[in-house]
Amino acid sequence: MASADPQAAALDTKAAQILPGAVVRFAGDSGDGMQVTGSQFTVAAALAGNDLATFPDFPAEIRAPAGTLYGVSGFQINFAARDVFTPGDRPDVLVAMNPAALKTNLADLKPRGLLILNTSAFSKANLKKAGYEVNPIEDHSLDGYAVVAIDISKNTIAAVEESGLNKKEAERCKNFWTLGLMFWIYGRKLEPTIKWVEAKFGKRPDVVQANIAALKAGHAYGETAEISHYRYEVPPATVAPGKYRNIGGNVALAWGFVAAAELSERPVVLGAYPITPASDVLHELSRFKHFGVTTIQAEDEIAAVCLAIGASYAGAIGITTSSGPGIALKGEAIGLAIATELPLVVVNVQRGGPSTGLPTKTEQADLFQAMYGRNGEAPLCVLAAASPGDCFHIALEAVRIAVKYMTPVMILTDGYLANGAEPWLIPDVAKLPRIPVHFRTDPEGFHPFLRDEETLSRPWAIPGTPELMHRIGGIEKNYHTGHISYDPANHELMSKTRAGKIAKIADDAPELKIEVGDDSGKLLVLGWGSTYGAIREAVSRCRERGLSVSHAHLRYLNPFPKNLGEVLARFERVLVPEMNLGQLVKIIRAEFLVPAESYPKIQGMPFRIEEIEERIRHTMES
Amino acid sequence: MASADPQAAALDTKAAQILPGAVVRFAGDSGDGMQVTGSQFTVAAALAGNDLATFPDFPAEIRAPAGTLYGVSGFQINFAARDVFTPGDRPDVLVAMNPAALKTNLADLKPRGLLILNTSAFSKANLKKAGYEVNPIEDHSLDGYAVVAIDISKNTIAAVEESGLNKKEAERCKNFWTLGLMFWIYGRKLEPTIKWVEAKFGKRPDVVQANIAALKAGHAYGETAEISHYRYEVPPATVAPGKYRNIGGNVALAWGFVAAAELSERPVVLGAYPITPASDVLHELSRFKHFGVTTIQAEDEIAAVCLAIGASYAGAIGITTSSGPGIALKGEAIGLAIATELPLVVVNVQRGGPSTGLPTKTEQADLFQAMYGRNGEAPLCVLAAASPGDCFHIALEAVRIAVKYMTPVMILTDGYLANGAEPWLIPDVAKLPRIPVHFRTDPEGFHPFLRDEETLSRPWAIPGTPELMHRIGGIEKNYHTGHISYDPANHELMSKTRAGKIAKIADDAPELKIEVGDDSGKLLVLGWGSTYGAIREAVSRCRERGLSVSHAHLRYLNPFPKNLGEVLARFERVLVPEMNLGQLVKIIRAEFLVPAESYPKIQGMPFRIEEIEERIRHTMES
Amino acid sequence: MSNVISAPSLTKKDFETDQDVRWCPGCGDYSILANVQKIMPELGFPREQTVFVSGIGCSSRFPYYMNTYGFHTIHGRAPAIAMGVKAANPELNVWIITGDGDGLSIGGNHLMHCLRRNADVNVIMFNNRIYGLTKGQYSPTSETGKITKSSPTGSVDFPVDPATFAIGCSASFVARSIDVDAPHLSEMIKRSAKHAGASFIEVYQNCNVFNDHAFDAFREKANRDEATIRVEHGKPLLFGKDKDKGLAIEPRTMALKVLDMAAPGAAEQVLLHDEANPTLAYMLARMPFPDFPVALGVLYCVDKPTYDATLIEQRVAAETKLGHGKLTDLLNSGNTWTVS
Amino acid sequence: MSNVISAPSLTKKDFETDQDVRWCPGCGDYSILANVQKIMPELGFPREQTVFVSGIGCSSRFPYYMNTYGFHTIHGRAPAIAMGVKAANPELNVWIITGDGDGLSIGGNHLMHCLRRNADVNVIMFNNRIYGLTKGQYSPTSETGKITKSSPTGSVDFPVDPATFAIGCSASFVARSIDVDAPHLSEMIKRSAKHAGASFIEVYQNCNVFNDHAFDAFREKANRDEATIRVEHGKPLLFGKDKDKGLAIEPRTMALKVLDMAAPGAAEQVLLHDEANPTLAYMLARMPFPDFPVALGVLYCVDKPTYDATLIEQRVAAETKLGHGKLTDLLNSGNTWTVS
Ligand SMILES: Cc1ncc(C[n+]2csc(CCOP(=O)(O)OP(=O)(O)O)c2C)c(N)n1
Ligand SMILES: Cc1ncc(C[n+]2csc(CCOP(=O)(O)OP(=O)(O)O)c2C)c(N)n1
Ligand code: SF4
Ligand code: SF4
Ligand SMILES: [Mg+2]
Ligand SMILES: [Mg+2]
Repeated sequence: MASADPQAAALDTKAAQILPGAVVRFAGDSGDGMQVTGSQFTVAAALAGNDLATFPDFPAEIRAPAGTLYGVSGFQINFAARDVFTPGDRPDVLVAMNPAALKTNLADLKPRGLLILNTSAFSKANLKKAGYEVNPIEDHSLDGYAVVAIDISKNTIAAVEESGLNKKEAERCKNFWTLGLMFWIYGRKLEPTIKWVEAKFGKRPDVVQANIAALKAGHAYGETAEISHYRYEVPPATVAPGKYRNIGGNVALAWGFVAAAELSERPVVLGAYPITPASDVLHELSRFKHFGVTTIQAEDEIAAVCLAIGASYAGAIGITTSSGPGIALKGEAIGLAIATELPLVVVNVQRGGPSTGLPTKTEQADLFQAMYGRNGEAPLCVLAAASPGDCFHIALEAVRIAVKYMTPVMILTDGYLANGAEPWLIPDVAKLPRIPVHFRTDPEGFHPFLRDEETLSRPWAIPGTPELMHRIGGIEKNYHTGHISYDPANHELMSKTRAGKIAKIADDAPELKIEVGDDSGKLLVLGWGSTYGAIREAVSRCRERGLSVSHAHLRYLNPFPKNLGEVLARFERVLVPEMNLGQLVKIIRAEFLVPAESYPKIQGMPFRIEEIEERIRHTMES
Repeated sequence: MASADPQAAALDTKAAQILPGAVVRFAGDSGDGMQVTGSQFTVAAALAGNDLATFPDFPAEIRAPAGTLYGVSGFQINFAARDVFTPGDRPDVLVAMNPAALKTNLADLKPRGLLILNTSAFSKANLKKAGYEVNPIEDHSLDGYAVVAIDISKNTIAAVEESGLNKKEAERCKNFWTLGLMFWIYGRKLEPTIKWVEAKFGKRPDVVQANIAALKAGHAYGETAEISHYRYEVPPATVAPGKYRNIGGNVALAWGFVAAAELSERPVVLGAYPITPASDVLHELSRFKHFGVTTIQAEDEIAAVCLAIGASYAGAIGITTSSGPGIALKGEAIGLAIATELPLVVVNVQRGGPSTGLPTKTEQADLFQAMYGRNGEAPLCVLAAASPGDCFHIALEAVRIAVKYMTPVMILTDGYLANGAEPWLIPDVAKLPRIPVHFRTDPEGFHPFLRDEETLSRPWAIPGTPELMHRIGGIEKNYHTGHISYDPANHELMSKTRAGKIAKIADDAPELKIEVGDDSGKLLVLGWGSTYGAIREAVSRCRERGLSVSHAHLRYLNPFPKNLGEVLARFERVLVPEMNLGQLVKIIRAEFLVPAESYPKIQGMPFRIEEIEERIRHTMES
Repeated sequence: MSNVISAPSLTKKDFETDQDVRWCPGCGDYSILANVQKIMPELGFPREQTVFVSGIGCSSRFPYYMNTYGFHTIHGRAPAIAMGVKAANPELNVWIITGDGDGLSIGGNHLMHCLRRNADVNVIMFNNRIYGLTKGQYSPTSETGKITKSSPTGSVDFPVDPATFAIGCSASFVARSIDVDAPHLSEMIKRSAKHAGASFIEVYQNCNVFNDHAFDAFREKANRDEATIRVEHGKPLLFGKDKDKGLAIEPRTMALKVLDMAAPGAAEQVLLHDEANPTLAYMLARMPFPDFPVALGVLYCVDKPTYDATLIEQRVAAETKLGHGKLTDLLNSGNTWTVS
Repeated sequence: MSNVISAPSLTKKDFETDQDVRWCPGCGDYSILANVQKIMPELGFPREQTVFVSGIGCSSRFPYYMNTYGFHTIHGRAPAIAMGVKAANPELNVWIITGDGDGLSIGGNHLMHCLRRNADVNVIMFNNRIYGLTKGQYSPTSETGKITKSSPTGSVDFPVDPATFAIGCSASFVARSIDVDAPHLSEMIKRSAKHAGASFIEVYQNCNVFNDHAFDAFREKANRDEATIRVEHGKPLLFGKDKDKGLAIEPRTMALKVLDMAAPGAAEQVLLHDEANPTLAYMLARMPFPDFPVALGVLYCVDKPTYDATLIEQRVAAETKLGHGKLTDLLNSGNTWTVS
């Protein structure tokens, strides 16, 4: 993370100022190509050895009319010479390609931060659409920032003249011009982006040429123009050695399932119905038929989960992915998988609720639904990924548990993880643990609910196996024969056995460890899911200020890690930040009777590090 | 409640033995007419002034083959000279019409209890179907009971000879013969049943005649036969004066909604899809078109709740009824009603789960689903009826809250309440409070999410109202305009407002009172829903033994009564019996951080009084 | 909808709202919206008596732009919610706006039951053969082999044809039109508004972002004459620029063929459109393109009692027979006893 | 199902289980069960390769009585679960057992999508025009005006006809039969088993407890000749005890009529059944009874690629083109950098 106000110091020197890190946000109209710009800038930072994290922020509309406030698309990157855990709170640099982008993003920019504006977009019409009565470039309202106002469009058009593109197409290259300028500011190499442009637009040589020309022109502009004193260097971070790539949560999740297919030597069948922000998992997985992955776009969420259940019943790894409203629809069928004790992985990429809510925004308000959103006593295993890259490992773990314990497993991620990205140490496939799958084939003593003594799981006896023909269903069955049973005592036995089986998973899962801080102390900040990075950073900062605070993070929400009770007991107080109105905190209080305090935020946006820092300080003072 | 073993004392006298009460169970094949027998016996007890409660126990199959164990149908009644709160634990008298009925019910009969058997059903084939190797009437295995073995079939056929029925039809009258005998034993009048038979079978005079003849013959048999020493009198109870009727939970619920239509002067629209044990609410309500009640049998549960939502939107009282699996399907749509803040009543007549579970058995395992079974922060009001008659009042209360606070309200009942019945003081309609409904008509300053300051509820502005045209939906909306809004702070404000609105209902609901016992003490037994009677009795009995225990019962589960925390604090310990694996207890612990202890029972059967008694004693000793 | 109520004369503007229309520039949805807004005043329903109910999708944003009552519900459920609206207030003029995904994927069942019950609602399905709002996956009406984000090697599914499906559900009114053919679309909307019972209009709608040109072969003005046939009740089934082609069947096998109307005997052979013949409607809906033209117009229309009317009838009959219910009587009915 | 595998010769008994059959005595379900158990050995699929998937209802208890693999799932969802089974293992011989409520009320959408996708499964719908298991409410196939527990003044709904619906969904195989007509039913089951792709059989099944006599008018042996027509591919559409009646249409209007086969010219006019003509199939399915006979037999049957086969094809094509996927390659693809 960049510290308070590094740009200021740089103002009066032409040499590159060395910074510990920086947060940059690109913002523009949906059609301005900000996502591409952001991604390329990210790759450059990664190749330069910085640690980083990114977060794009799309408009809810497909193609909002140009220039509108709701049509603004943003991309933020936090890159540093040290470990980075979040895309950063407030940007040090804001690139605003039009008035609407300025309007919706300016409040976040740090005081005295660098503000790069495309003046040609500040037309009367655009100003009006953004709700500006006067042009902010002219009315001194931006005096608190380091403003660099350039007619980027004009510069771009001039630069790409030779490509033969018409004016409209030419102007569209302005994002590469801007990228070039940013590359100059941060001393990045142009080659990787040039290669990318060539690969991406290969079919249109004129576009390739124009974009490269724009990129170079932007870069040259930095060199020559009056802004040459804004020049920074963020040295490489000291990260663990190895091969890295950048990865987003949805892709990591999909790849985790591909890996599960390989490691379990079982085909994967995904049943999914598109829904924001989960659709990309379906999109990504649909590319991997040659890995034994079958994806079926179902007619609805209920069919999707049922397809997965049917596939699991027949011996594949059945997976279904959705977001909150879709998961609500799957409750009854998940109950069937619980009652028939079939492996199944259900992914909820959470978004803002209730109902349709805020489809493109992030939230963690489906934990209760994951734990309790079904009829009857219907326990299942619930896991949550802590970062985009962790989605890969959570996917593997979910499959391992599902097939070992013959149970549905719910994975919770969210819009922030799904769309955010971070550098990821590429795992050595040879070292990833296999996922053993055992199909019952022995008819001796078989019945479909005969349990393994250790795991309490029933046998996976798949159709096609001679001599094991049997019938299963959602009605209660006899513990000893597997046949339908309405017997009172048996129902209690089966209910407790199903609950006990899930509880047993804790014996087979890692204990909770302290991420940051001492093993005991005044305050434990306990988080789950995507708040990992923000909590971690906030706790680190508070510790730097001498506060007795530690951070622990739950990836296993049901069952909890075996030692959770002990860990909680070692701290005087417990604070639980969540992007909801307080869900985990309730479960913790109920389970351990500790007066854990809730720190809820429900704004469709992740926590800022400074918010948590502030809250920790506040809590510890009170 | 009858005390331990009153029948024994009666053995050596011909005069009617006065008893404080008795528990009688009729059991036979599904085709044996046990439900009719039980109902008529109930009416007779009620007319004799006893307090009572009843519970039928149907087989899961529609028409199981005759003589099978799973085809046994039972009906239990507890009637007494004092207040009765449950259908009783173990019967004092068991009528078993065939070997299967004996086999499945004998274990419940009190030691030395009276056992009435129909010998002609104890054929080789029937014995085998019931799994008896030897006829139990002959092998001394029934020596611990007072056995009265009569060839009821033969006696019946003889008695109805004149009716002209063929032998098969004649034999079918044996339940009336048995009823006649039971009437004699308990000194009941025959007339009301004779009238009922005449009304019911009016179209078939031969059947009327035969049933009456059988009834009288059974009665006469008691008078003349060797069993004349089994004669009991249960004096009338001292119950509050007024007009009473017997009522079951599903009917009471339906009538409550009819009452709500009248008291609110709004039509009721029920959207429902049949499901055991909720279907009877649909059946009952479908009879009341002339009360302004429209019932629509929907294509599925999702359509059912959507129909109700649409109806509420258009100004009716939208209601949907189902059981666990169906409620699971409604989660997403309930979220829409929460987000659009429309009145809606959702009834869950709970049954055994998970999944299809035990469809004909009772359970309370859907509390979590009621509270949390939706995506996002989606709070709704949850109420639970405590007894069959209470279903009427809960229905009214649900409608009142739904229309006043513009919110969905979930009512929880269960199979036990649905099918059980109790005498019910018929309310004076004139004294029932009206349910005021206010439709917004004033366009001045209107927007659809403009809130009432007191209730925080939004205006009910129904289509058809001039000048109030507006659009609503499941996407988050602006607090100040009602338009779609993706603003972060607004989402938090709206989320907290929705939660706050539900919390406010507590100001408008009765405080929790102690049902039995002192206001403070060693142990509070806290229940909810259908366990009311069993807990109440158990606590009373424990108090009679001098234990410092009290009973409080929750009818409001969300929000909790305002004083719940205080009440809990006045007791050293809290015990929560529930027909699940411990749901309310978790919520109580989370909310109030008291070490409430769970007493779970999950056997598809209600608690026995003695079980709770035992558990209270055990708890207080430990 | 049958009960047209006279209202103060309104204009298209009166049916517009102050909300920015948030479809992509160039989307076919715009022209459907403009048509509906334009026709509304002609239909004469007061705005406050009119309700637009939709599910979720680009198309389902529609209600926000109509200055009537509007309910943007959840994905696929608009028909059920609309039926609830009608059950509460049968006087309302209720429109259901849905997409090919909303109405035929997740919502296929509700649509089927709404149609077969003949609820008095008007369904307009915007068929763009794609999921627009979720950014371009194939839909149940997409052609087999379609390459989209979720089907990179081509969709495996055979499509369902909306009008064919509606006819299979025994709908009482089924029509087809094209987003940009304003006069025809207007006509269809008017016909559907006048139909008492469930009316279903499939509109071919271009999604220029995720499925551009999907319907060019028959939607483009230049292609319409040859590639479509406009059916009209009682008239021969002719098409082509000069109505030089006609549809006929082999009487023994019911095999369909295209007639050259210039050929001898053609005039005696050509089929006559009969809106009340479900078999004919089915055949027209399912004709394989491009061997046969795409049938546009009212494929099927019969009068039968509406769900709403029968509900009301039953209510009235009950009141007539039993009198308006009295709660006291109900509570005191059957076996009662008095304790004093 | 097409891939018949030879298996050791089995008998009906081998397909029976040790579970008590828990239908009401006299229920039509018994005879369907007996037929299926009897035919299974003839079809030659090994028991362990055979899976019966059902939803919820009396009919859906079926799998418990078949000594094969069986999955008694949840209400309405059997088609989706069965498709999942096939996706995991296309070799399996998968049967879906459903009721008129299970398959057409709550499950109508899944059924539609299963049929239109042409998944290689065999659907048998037990149509008793009632909800049996929940003790007698009207179903989507119940006649309008039906009085049941939930419709004391008569059901308001118009029924949907299962075969008509299936044809509207563009199913590739649609047949009809009667529970107690063992030879015909057996024949239909065999045909459906042999059909590659989704086959749909509607069986009129008597529920003697809640809807007894529902089909007497054409199910009773005495009525069958006059009240039903058994269609056979390529054969004229004749019925009546002495095949003295036939079906024909007016060639200009497609109006359907009953021919007296004794009348002159009748033989040249009578329709010929063509299993591959969807319009004809639709007409046959939807003929109004009793003006026209109830059509039994294979109404429609065409070959087209199955969902399962296309899935496999795509899998194979992907492997051929890209080779079997290597996880290491995937993880290392695209932009990477090394920190040392
Ligand atoms: C329960 C649920 N599932 C999925 C979604 C995501 N979703 C929104 S619209 C849509 C499909 C839209 O397609 P269509 O109905 O054809 O409308 P179009 O956008 O093409 O007009 C989907 C899958 C959702 N909002 N809710
Ligand atoms: C989600 C859900 N809703 C409702 C039910 C109750 N239910 C069980 S079977 C059934 C209808 C059965 O009718 P049908 O499919 O015609 O089968 P039949 O019993 O007539 O063979 C219903 C409504 C259920 N089990 N699950
Ligand atoms: S995505 Fe397609 S359907 Fe949706 S608004 Fe854009 S052009 Fe229209
Ligand atoms: S209720 Fe009807 S369908 Fe069900 S088993 Fe009995 S007779 Fe058969
Ligand atoms: Mg679409
Ligand atoms: Mg049925």
